[in-house]
Amino acid sequence: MKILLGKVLINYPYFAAVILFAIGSATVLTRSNLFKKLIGINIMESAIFLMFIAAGSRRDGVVPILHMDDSLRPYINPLPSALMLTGIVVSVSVTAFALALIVRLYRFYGTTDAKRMSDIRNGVAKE
Amino acid sequence: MGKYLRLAFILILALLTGYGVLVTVAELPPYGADTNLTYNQVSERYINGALEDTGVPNMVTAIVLDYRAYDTMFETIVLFTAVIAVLITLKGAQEEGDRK
Amino acid sequence: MGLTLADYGTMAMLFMLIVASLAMYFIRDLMHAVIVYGAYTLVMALIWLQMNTPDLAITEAAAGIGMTVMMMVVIYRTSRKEE
Amino acid sequence: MKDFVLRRVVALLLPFIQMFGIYVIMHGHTSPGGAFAGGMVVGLGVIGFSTVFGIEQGKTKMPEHVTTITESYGTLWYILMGLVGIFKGLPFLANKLAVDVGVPGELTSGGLIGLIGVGVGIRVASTMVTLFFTMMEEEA
Amino acid sequence: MLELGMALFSGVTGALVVASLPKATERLRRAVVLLFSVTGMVFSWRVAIKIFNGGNIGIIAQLGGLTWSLDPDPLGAMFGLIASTLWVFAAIYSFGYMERKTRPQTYYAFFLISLSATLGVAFSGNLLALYFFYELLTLATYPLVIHERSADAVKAGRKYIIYSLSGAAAILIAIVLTYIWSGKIDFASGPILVNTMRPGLNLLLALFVGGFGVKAALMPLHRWLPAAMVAPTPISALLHAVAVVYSGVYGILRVVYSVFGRELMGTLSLARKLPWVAAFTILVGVIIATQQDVLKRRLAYHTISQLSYILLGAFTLQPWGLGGAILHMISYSTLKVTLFFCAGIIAERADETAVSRMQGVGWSLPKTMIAFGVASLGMVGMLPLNTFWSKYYLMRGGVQSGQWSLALVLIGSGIINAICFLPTVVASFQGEKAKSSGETGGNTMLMLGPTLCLAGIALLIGLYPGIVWPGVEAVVNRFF
Amino acid sequence: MTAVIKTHLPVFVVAAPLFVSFLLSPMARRFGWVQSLVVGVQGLGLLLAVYLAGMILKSSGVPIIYSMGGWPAPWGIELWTGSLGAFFLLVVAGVTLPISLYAVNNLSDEVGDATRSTRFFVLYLLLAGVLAGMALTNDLFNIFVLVEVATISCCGLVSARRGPNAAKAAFNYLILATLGSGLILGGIGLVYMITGNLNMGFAGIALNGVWQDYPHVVWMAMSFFLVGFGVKAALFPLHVWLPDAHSTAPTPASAILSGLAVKGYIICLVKILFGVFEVHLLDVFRLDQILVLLGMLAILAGSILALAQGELKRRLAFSTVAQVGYIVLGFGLMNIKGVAGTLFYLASHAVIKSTLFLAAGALISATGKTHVKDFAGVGRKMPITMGVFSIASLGLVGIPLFSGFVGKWYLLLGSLEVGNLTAAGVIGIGSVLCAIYLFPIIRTAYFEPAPEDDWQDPGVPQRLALVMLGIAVIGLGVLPGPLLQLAQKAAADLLIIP
Repeated sequence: MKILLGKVLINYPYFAAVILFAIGSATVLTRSNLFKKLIGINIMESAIFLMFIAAGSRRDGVVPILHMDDSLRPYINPLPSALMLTGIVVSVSVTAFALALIVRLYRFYGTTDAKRMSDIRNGVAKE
Repeated sequence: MGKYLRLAFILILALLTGYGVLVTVAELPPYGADTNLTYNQVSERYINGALEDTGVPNMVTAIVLDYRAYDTMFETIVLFTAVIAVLITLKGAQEEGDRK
Repeated sequence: MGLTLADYGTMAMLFMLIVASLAMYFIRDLMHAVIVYGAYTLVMALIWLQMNTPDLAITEAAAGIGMTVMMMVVIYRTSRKEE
Repeated sequence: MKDFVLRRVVALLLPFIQMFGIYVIMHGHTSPGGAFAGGMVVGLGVIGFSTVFGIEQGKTKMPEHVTTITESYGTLWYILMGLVGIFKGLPFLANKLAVDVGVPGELTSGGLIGLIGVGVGIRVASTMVTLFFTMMEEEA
Repeated sequence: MLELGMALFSGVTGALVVASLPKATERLRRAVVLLFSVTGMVFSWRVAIKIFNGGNIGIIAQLGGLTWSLDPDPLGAMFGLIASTLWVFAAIYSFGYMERKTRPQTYYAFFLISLSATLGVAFSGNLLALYFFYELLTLATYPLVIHERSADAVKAGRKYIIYSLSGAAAILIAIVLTYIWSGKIDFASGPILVNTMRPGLNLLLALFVGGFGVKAALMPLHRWLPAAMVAPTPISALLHAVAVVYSGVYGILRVVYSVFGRELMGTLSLARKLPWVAAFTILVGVIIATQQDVLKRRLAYHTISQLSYILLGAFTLQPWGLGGAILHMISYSTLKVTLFFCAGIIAERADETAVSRMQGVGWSLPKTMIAFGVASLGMVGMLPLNTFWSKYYLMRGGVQSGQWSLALVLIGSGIINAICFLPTVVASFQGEKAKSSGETGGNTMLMLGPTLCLAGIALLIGLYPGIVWPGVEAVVNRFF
Repeated sequence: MTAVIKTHLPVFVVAAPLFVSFLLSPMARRFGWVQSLVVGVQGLGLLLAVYLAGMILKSSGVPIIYSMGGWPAPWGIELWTGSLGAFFLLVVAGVTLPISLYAVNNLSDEVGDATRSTRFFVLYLLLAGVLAGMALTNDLFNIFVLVEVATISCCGLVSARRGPNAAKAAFNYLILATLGSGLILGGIGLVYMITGNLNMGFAGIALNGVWQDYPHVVWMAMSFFLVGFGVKAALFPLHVWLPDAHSTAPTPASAILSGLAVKGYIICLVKILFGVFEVHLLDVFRLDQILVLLGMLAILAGSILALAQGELKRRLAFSTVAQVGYIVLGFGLMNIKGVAGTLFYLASHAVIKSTLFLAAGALISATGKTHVKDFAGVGRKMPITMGVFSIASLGLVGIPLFSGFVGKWYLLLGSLEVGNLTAAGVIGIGSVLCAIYLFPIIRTAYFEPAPEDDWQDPGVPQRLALVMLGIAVIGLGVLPGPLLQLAQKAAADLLIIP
């Protein structure tokens, strides 16, 4: 157990990523407000980004931009950063689209709460 | 009763997942070490060959816009898709009789 | 492999992230939650900087601000309170 | 918003914000940042301007028919740049091999990368603006 | 080749013609139906004669990445012959019966498609083709079952489809298992599984018998059959006494003799229990039949009982048993169709469906009731009728297989059969003349003709069993 | 010129729909041009796909590898046109063409005016291009990006339908699908961490060397992929978003979502499972059995839920849940017959389900009714629509000589070859249940008296689309030839059997 925890401590960014992921998905799944769901999605995705970047990082590394003079220290792995640039764009797109959907839902239901919406819908169905 | 059962089920599931995740995290290659498995021929080429290959000193840009330009093409397409989706969602989507 | 001072700094920032995300879970006022989200993205950008990826940091900062603005706009136009 | 100071400051800052954004776009391959971040900055500049001066004013800066075209053709630009490689008898999206100009490390280096970046930047900026305007719009 | 194709496609072609003439007069439609069913019959006869004389006709097609083959052997030819012959009678009977019913076009179209499907089942040369036509038969007869469109009919149709498709699913699984274990599925080269000794054969047999047993109304899979009696009478007669149920019976015969082969069957523990399942169905079916008041339901349960005669004969795995089974297929079908036709006439002309209120019907419908009486006697197994011979051979088969008690079951069932039908016949000639429109009138002859004709044929076969013997012999020689 | 096209064929197949989709948005005013461009590029795509598949078949499965930007495999992204890719490409191109034909002049009811319809077509073409990309890609991160584009365009297509229900469904879909993509990205991250490669082939090789040191990581990555793609592909317990989304979407969107999008995710999952983890690891971690179990569960639950639905499109949507079960089950069988069968089943279900949705859409828009029981007598008034619907239903049930049967036959062969009688039984029960929930629709349509309303078959392009699909259902059942061959080759490639 101690060894396990020691290893977890060494891998603290991954651990933080896992916790953030858990909080994010909990927000998505348990909060009924649509904004909260959206924020949860964003937290979750940034947790994954964190994991990726941590995977490419190294303690003695430097910024992966070529410096003619500073070639003694190693560069960090540039690939995860490149991937996560794409990832950020993706999460921006999803957020924008989800916001648009929220606006449209609000226009109809007058609320941004999923539970209220289904209540209203069932009420409408009963009438 | 059903509520407690459900709670217990969720709790057990969460504990199991948590333990699994903990073990996985502990098992991953140590963070920040230079022995990481990601430092292989792939990143080697990106770090040492970027300038020669692409003429770009910023390796991230070299990867984004040259080595993996295909991904970036789809990245811009994601944005494009999102814009079109937003427009189709908000413009003229109301039907008559909608209430506010 | 021991942990260096930089690591403890990163840890602190990660801790801030976790606190911020928990805050976003619990805060009822959506506008406040979104403001916390803006702070969250900024801390995230700092972490990227700490991990030597300035490209990502700049993008994250820009995207974070953009998204926060968008969310604020939408919340401003819809409802502020979580029910 | 009617606040005089705010209006003046924004009016003054706007060119600089845009310039910074364009700088980030153009120098994406030599320094941190890139087309996406730069385009975002440009777009946010316009957004800031229209929050302060009103949507109508903002729309005159970037009318809808312009954003429609920049969005679509900005993305199309990427594929066209990719096709340059094919016209030169190289694979799709070949950059440096297709057009090799400039010394490594300078602005013109990297073949088509700069051009692609400009396209992506324009496209991201117009995306942000479109998103903002669409969200701010009254009932359709 | 040509005969096979003509026999097979006459039904479908006829259906297409009928369907493409929505505004045709009734007379024209009848002519078309008669033409194509007679074509089907003639060519099935030609196929059968060729096959009985040792000829060989086969079509093999590669469709859907799989091999489909049509290659009738004597057993299949015999089934095709029975079905297509009775089809012509049923067609003529339908002309009378459908006179005042609605939607004749749909009726005749699916009637003819069913002919093709039945002949396909009969002529199929491998398990896949058998399966295909078996499914096609289900789908083609479904519209006939729900022809009345009443709530009852729809419910019965639902039951029918669910039972049949479940059975078909079991058969498909069984076919795939057979294919995996033996690598072939065609019947021509002897029993498929003959060299396959492995665990799981009992399960395979159970799947096959369960699957085909649905259509053969083997208890406890019989429940769809009484429900499906809401169909028009010619359909009840033809499909639920001959075509559909016989396709199930035929499938089981195929499984026993062409898939497993009698040697292998003899070694399976399940195979030794199957005669008793059949015996159980025989007794229980007929006992339930005596309890039914509605004539058609009584006939339905009786069908369930009688089908198991055939299965029992087949399960004895003896030449006499098989011969008896084939003979019973012939004789039973003629008699049962007669019974159903009579029931239909009674229901149409005397407007009576309950057995308990049949007093006096005989006076108003004498010819019908005489035919009914003849057929009833046949069901008991009286001498001048064909079933006497078939029951005799069945008993002989049972005795030959060393199971004396099977013969006792048959005798017992004959007695219960007598209780089941003879009182009705006697009662119908008692009391006053019932209210009835009599046996005259425009279309009655169209119904009465086939009925009497079939009763005559039954008598004829009973008096001269030799006329069907070559066919039965050919079938038995094929497998023994 | 032809030589150039031949060399760059994989790129053109992916890029052509995308290229056209960027052209459309500014020319919304000339809606006629938009439509002809869409149909034209889909036709071109079909031609190219057929040609590519022919090349693959002729070279008996030797893959065409195209390095993007000239960077070879571990550094750049490559398009790997193997048998599986060509197969799925053919399916995508073959199904998207009729669907786009169906959408011609037929969107104003459900989507709106020319501008909105143009945007609908843009999203549609993006989805088509991305699905083609999914067929060909051989890079883990590329899969993620493609999946993301597909998700957003799917949700966009759903929300293109006017009214609030579609927006609600689209939001739920978007949130759950993004949750799924998060998991997928997490899985990719884990794989990248322990292999250092994103190219699937190289990652597979690297993983083979190191997996014993990281068993939990491998297990975690596998479950991430399974759950992530499971959410997107509506694998049974994770299907909650599907019925709403697929039943509220505009008709052509329902067709492509149910017919193709779901399959695209499954193909991606399969590529990752079989390409990165490979058969050996799947065997070690018992993932095959999990797949079979999930498949059986999905078949039974999906069919029973479909039975309970009264609305036509919802019933079809739940039927998709069940059919996904068949496909997943087949991949879990891990033998060549099972996998080839499941691939063929995937293709035939793509055709059949699009047909069913298109026909259902035509029925609903002609009659204005949605409930299964309301279509009494439609069969006579709308002979083409209902005829094609019946053909597709028979195909889905698995009547011989319709396309569903060939797939089911091989699925049964595969499951019985590994001795899994339960799976075979569930497949059988599934087709019976399928008949129970589809046949009543046909019965009411043909055998019940029609009301006096004036219901008519849809317009010429729609009828053409329906007939094309109907012919495909029968054609695949009668002459599956090349497609089946391709599926068998693809199965052999996946299972690494020479």
